[in-house]
Amino acid sequence: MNASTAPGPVIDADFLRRWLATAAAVVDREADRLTELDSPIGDADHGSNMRRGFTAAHAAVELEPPQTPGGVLTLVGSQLISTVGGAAGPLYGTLLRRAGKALGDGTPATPEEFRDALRTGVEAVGKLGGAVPGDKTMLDALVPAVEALSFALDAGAGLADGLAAARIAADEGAAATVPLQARKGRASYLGPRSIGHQDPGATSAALLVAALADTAAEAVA
Amino acid sequence: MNASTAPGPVIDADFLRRWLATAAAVVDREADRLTELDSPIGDADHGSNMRRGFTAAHAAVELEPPQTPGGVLTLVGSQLISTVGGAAGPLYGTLLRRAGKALGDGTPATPEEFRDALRTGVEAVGKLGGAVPGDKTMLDALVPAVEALSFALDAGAGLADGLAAARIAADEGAAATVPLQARKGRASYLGPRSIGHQDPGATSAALLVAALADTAAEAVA
Amino acid sequence: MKMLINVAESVVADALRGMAAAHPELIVDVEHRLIVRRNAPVAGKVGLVSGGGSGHEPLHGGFVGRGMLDAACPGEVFTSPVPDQMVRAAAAVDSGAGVLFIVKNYTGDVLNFDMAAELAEDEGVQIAKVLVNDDVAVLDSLYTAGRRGTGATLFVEKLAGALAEEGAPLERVEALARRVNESSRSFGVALSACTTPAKGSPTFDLPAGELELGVGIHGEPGRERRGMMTSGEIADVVVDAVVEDLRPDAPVIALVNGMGGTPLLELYGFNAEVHRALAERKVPVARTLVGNYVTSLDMAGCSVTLCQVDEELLRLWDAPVSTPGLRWGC
Amino acid sequence: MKMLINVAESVVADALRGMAAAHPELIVDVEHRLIVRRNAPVAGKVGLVSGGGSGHEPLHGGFVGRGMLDAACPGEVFTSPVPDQMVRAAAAVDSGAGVLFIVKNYTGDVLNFDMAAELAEDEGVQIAKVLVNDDVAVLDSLYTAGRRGTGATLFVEKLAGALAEEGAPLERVEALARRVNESSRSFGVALSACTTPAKGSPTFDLPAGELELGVGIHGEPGRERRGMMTSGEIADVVVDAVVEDLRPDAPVIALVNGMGGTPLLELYGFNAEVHRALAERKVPVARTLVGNYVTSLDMAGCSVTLCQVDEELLRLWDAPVSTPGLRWGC
Ligand SMILES: Nc1ncnc2c1ncn2[C@@H]1O[C@H](COP(=O)(O)OP(=O)(O)O)[C@@H](O)[C@H]1O
Ligand SMILES: Nc1ncnc2c1ncn2[C@@H]1O[C@H](COP(=O)(O)OP(=O)(O)O)[C@@H](O)[C@H]1O
Ligand SMILES: [Mg+2]
Ligand SMILES: [Mg+2]
Ligand SMILES: [Mg+2]
Ligand SMILES: [Mg+2]
Repeated sequence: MNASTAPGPVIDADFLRRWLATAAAVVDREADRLTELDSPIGDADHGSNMRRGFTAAHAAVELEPPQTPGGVLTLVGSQLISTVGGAAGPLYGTLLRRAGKALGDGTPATPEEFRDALRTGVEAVGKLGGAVPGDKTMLDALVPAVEALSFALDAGAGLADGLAAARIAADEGAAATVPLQARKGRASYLGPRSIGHQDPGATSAALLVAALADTAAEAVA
Repeated sequence: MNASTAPGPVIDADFLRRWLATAAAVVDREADRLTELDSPIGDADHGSNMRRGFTAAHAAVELEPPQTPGGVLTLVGSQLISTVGGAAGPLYGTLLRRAGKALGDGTPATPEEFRDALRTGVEAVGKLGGAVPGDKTMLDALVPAVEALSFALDAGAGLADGLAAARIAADEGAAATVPLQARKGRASYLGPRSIGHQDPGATSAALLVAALADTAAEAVA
Repeated sequence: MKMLINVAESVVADALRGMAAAHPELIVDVEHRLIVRRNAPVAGKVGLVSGGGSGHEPLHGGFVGRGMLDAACPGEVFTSPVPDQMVRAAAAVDSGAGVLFIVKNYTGDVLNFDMAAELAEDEGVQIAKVLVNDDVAVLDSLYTAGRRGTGATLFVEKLAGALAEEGAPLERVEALARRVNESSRSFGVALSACTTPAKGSPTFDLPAGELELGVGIHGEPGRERRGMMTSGEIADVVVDAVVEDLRPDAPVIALVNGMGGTPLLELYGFNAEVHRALAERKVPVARTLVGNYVTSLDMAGCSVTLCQVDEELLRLWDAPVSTPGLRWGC
Repeated sequence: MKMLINVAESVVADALRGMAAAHPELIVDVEHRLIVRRNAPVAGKVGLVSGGGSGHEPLHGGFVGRGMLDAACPGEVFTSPVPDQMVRAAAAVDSGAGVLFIVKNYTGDVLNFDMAAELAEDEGVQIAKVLVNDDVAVLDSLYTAGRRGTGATLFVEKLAGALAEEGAPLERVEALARRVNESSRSFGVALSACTTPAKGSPTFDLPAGELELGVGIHGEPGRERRGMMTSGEIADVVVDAVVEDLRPDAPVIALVNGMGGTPLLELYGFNAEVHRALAERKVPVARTLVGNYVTSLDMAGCSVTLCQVDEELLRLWDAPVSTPGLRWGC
């Protein structure tokens, strides 16, 4: 069984709408857990922030569905910026807006174009927030996820398998934030006391990647 | 053994100074319990009020000991008025000031004079606060105590036995406030919810009477 | 229960030292427990004196200053002050025009102020007294100590204070104070009990999911316990209780008061519901004051006081006031 | 944890409705989440805009008015507002003299205000920004998000507000705001954690008998947990932390701030100890403000902010201010 020969899912506006619906549902379901994670090392709002943002983004996309995958991501990003606030709003919003803009007006996107767009978005997060992997932020899930996707695609895997690998990498990245001392965001105020807790943003990032993997898996099924 | 033939304690300034020392000690020891009783049906200050007042009164009397029993009671009453505040301050203060004034300048007082002075004081409490026995106040201990003392003296008992009877009556009176609905003081705000709790003022009144009984018992021993 | 204190015994004295340090515009006599307007007595002006147990801050000490009280007598926590304080306060603020004692209707406060009035008059100060008894949660009957004084105290102190500032004589200030009290009603709700320094644990148990209706401001339980309600439902109950008793046929000033432990964010949200409830009951609101003014230490909860006003009372409300706790127009 | 709310989701909107009802002197835009001075834009005056997560009331909305902010943008509880709010606020208050954004140094606030500044400038509004970062409990190093903005925000808003009211141009207002921030340091202590409406339970566990030193204002734990201390001991720790960092060689204004759940009675007592501690360290105090100004919902605790002042800053402090949360001189 060679993954690259399986018919990959088409990365069009509809694919990203389905991702968004899945992501909004999973964020809603996991909101309390995200807020719990944000309590010992943050300010107990990450779950409600993400829920508010993804609910609004989902509603906006369903109201006037963009025709291109880039259009969907850009709209979701703008919605997050306008509704989330906090650190996560500008960071996730910028990620998706930059990714959307990188995709341009074309449709559908190839897996490689999609991967490059995500990488552009994740790099923008790093630039905006000044964080690097290891600082105990969402980047600790996002960066390995994009790298895993990239590695899989380069090795000839299809999008679904590439995203399945990205999901594992994101999960591992999120879990690996536990022993880290935070150097960015609110958790950094705690100094060494931030050690021993999983970063809420890395956790939500892993959820968003997982939603992407699920959407792709369903498309090929 | 006929109590009335036992040499009664002499009711002089020294006797009341010893009473005050005993009362101050017992109030100090029982302050937390009085405050506890004042919590469910009051404002949780009766114990600290009484402790503050009796500590101050005791210090004042020791600093410049009055020469007559009336002088001691009057000074204690004035000190209570100046230091206790709340309902208990003016009420106990008036009781002791009026009793002290009723004793006049003579020394020592006879048991009957002492009983009459206490009755005058307790009546002044009733007048000042507008309460009658059964309203769930300090009067529910004070009135039966004076009556028991009076009854015993009339029956030929000595002061020590009379006060022993008063102590029992005060204790019973305090205990009997439990099923009453308060009609005066803070507890009355609770309406029927004041039922089932012992009145803190009746409890402290019983302590003061007990201190009197103890002082007399020690004097005859 | 943790508190920001040294020892329970020194809480009031410590607070007075802190007031002295923060408010050089006031005379704070820590030894005799008095807070006095710096320029007292103001020539020709009726002196206003109030006081009561501590734990209700900014009431009363925070309401000393131009346009409100001339002096306040803080007692121990939840304990009426003693007559000596009031007598000394009266002497300090009497310009010869007499002194009005503003007394919340609690047995302790009434008895101590009564004694003080007698003593002050012996010393030649003309004393008038007004009892504040606005709390509709308590039945005003022979079977209670009468209605408690709560939020209306702020209205009496502010409005009588403004009239006194205008130079009105004692009878008029007293009459107005009485009228303000009669035009005002309050009702309070607790979401948690408070903790006095002396006791160190909550004065009553209030389980999660329940609240107390009709509480006073001394940590005493209320008349009724109910399951937890939304802020809108609470506003309906509270406004109903007040409006049914007051039956206003003119605009009111609304005091939406926090008990101390409820965040201002929640209090403003509650104010929105109070305004909605009043609008539904066709009660026009002329002015609104939202904040922690008549508190009960760290108790979570709120109370609403409505004061029905006419032109005169509204003018007096808007008149300049300059105190630590209430300040506008100067 | 019981709260005086309808549902967690509507807490901020409800509070804004309540502010609108209580403060007709302000424009409260519930839909767009803005609180604006009624006469904005004031001709020729630099506009001052601040904002941040809700839950710190009266900060910031309660500081809108003459002599302080022109507009405030309230975010969700403990969540920075979004750029749309700030852009709209800037447009509403810009008289052509430009707008100063006063931003507390938190990643979220900084990112959102930065985005807003870009957008507002695209719309032709001249924007300057000042970051407030006064909290000495956080090491200002590469290994943190930098020091937090807490109590000094009040000083920046008040003093820059007074200068703007005098008609100073944007560069001067900005420079002064920066100077005030640099002259100010804070340190906070929690006796209890706070409870956000969304979470409904305390954000961290603080056992009886322990306190957290160096807490912020978002319910986050501090840097160190210690056994309970007296108010005097706490004052020594807090004053030491602030003074060691600020090293004042001139008088200071002291803000003795409550976190929300600590009674004013205790706060005044704490102020006495802060003054004692400052006197022992030979730091003269020019002015003192005691109260709940920069809060953290229902958290029990306190913070101290010192702002070293010269003649100009003192004059600006004493200048008239008329807002719901801070008012004097008018
Ligand atoms: N500078 C940064 N770069 C990247 N991610 C960051 C940065 N600061 C914070 N984050 C992420 O944001 C998350 C917190 O988001 P959220 O709780 O919504 O915002 P806030 O911290 O403003 O309350 C953190 O768990 C972290 O993953
Ligand atoms: N009108 C009254 N007549 C007699 N005793 C009263 C009256 N009101 C209150 N008391 C007594 O005072 C006690 C309360 O005293 P205390 O707690 O010191 O004062 P406060 O009620 O002002 O807090 C009550 O338990 C009751 O016995
Ligand atoms: Mg957060
Ligand atoms: Mg009591
Ligand atoms: Mg009391
Ligand atoms: Mg936040």
